[in-house]
Amino acid sequence: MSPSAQVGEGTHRSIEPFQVSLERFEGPLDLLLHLIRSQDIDIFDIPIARITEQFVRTLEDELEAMPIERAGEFLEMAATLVRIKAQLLLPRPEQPDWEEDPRAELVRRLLEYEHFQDVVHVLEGAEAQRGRHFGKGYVAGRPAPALAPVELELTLADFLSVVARIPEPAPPVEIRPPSQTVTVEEKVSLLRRLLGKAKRVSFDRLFRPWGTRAHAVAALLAALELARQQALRIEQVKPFASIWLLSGDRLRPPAGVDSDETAEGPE
Amino acid sequence: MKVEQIVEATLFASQTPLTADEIARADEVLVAESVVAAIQTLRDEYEGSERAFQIYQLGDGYQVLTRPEYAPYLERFDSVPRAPHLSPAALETLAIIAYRNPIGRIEIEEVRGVSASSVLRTLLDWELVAVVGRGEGLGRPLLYGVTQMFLEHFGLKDLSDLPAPDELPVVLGELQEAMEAEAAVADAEEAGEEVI
Amino acid sequence: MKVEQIVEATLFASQTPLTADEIARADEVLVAESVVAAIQTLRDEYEGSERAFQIYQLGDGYQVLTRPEYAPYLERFDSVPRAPHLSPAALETLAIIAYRNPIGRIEIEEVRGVSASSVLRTLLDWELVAVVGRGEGLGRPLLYGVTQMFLEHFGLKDLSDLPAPDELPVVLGELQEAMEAEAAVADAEEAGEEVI
Repeated sequence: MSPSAQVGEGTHRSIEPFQVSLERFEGPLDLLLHLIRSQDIDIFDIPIARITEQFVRTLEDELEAMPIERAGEFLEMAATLVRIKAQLLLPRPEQPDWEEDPRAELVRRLLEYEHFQDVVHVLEGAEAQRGRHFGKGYVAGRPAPALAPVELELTLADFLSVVARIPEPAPPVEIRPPSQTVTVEEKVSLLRRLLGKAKRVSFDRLFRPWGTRAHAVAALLAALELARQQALRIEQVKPFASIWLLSGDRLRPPAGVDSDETAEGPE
Repeated sequence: MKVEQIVEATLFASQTPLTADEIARADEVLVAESVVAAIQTLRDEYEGSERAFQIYQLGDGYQVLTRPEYAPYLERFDSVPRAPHLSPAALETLAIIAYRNPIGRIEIEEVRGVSASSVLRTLLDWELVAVVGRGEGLGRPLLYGVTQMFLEHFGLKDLSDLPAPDELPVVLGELQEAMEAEAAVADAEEAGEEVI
Repeated sequence: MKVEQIVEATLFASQTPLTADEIARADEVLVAESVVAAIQTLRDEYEGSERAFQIYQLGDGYQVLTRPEYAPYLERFDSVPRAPHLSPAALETLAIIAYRNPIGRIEIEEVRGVSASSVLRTLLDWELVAVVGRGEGLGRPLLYGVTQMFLEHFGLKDLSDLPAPDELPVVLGELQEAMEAEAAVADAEEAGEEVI
């Protein structure tokens, strides 16, 4: 996956094989590590001049096409390499401490980056392994059989029994203006939106969050209105079971309805 | 790999009933007859080991379903939905609505600096916010407010339970301390074992 | 009704991992401990009767999944889309967060050598990482950690399932061997066509 995994892809010392596309690399460390590992270079003794030349040459062709932020990241590394190269040319004490080697910090970063590339391979392995386990419902199978349409044998009494279950009044929430009303149009709009996303919507969902009778009544009237327009079907398996609203054939707003009522609001 | 196991894996992973012919697609060596025989073997095994599920024939298809006597447990389970997790963007929008409500979409976007329509849809779906009215301005924009569900989710009696903006640093500090105290206990329990 | 059967029915009915506490909601008599014990019993039974599925622990949740050896059969069906593979940038960032958890954005960027803000936003949106606190430094930077979703995505029980840094070479060697073995099988099936 990552280029650093391809250690040994080109072990010869020529610099020709490094016509690589930057797209393959996550960033400057990735590219640098590739240049080092693919040439079997000892990471603790990096020939900075040669690597810098290869690094800069790889950049030259593609820099202009790169997004500015990404280009900056590569240029910053190029500057670091050039600085290290210059420092190496300065006279140094006879027995230089490794800590004083201008390359030390870069090597530390490269080794750390390489360590995390190893972790990436572990994660990829785990991801692939997890992908071989399937949970319930993974296989899509046949299209679900259409739910048999149920005639609207639902009485107003059934409907209102749902409304009656709502505690009255819900704990007052300060935010609502006391005279706040809800319109049937708002519920029609909500219902159309929900049915635009799902084939069926629980009737409860249209009013339970607000917990007031006004909302339940508006929801009921909205559902009946849309049922009349054949935009939805109302289904209840048995008395007092959940009431479902199923998307009908004519969900699109009928001509003549003010679009302001069906839209969420002006954009 | 036994035929029964391939059939079992397929039935388990299926969303809908599968016919014997469809199950046989899992492997070249399978035909409808061997699938039907395997299903019978599996049914007997499930029966013998008192599994909570069984293979049922629905129309011309087969499906693994829990036995009907467990329905009461599963219904109970469904009635306690898992608390929804909210993305950071959703939380931010929710906070704006809770403190400024009722508020329109445009004003939310002015505060956040990015479009709020998709996150608003998510919050409406979770029933954490609702349309509570219409504003006065051009086109009478919809106004949003938080719902009872919002209060329940955060364990609030009413909106006045939310700290006032100038109390926030104090309240957050207390929460932070509580979290750190918990973390310290957890650390102690791990008895110095380092998890990398 | 045995505890094992209630737990089994609950696990079978769920499409997502459930914690022991969540499963215990199915019945008053259940507590997390009895659920965990029941899961162990079920695991042994499935193992003994060579079921094609098993109960796996993902993070702190449990889920019934098919055993990996049945993947080739199930992949033949028109299946729901699989969880997307994560991009290299996402994997790299997750690797750093998982091993350095909790960690700030700046530190992530220092390791990667590139900006991490857009990939972090994506990971937050997917709930693979979360803000877990604030650091000490200037501006009290946000600290990130991996989530339950991360464990689920990679099929891990907890972070200690990941190899310690000094075990990495061994684990990678094993992965490499497993991949080569698979590739060899695939090659053999391709009737001698050589892939370099």
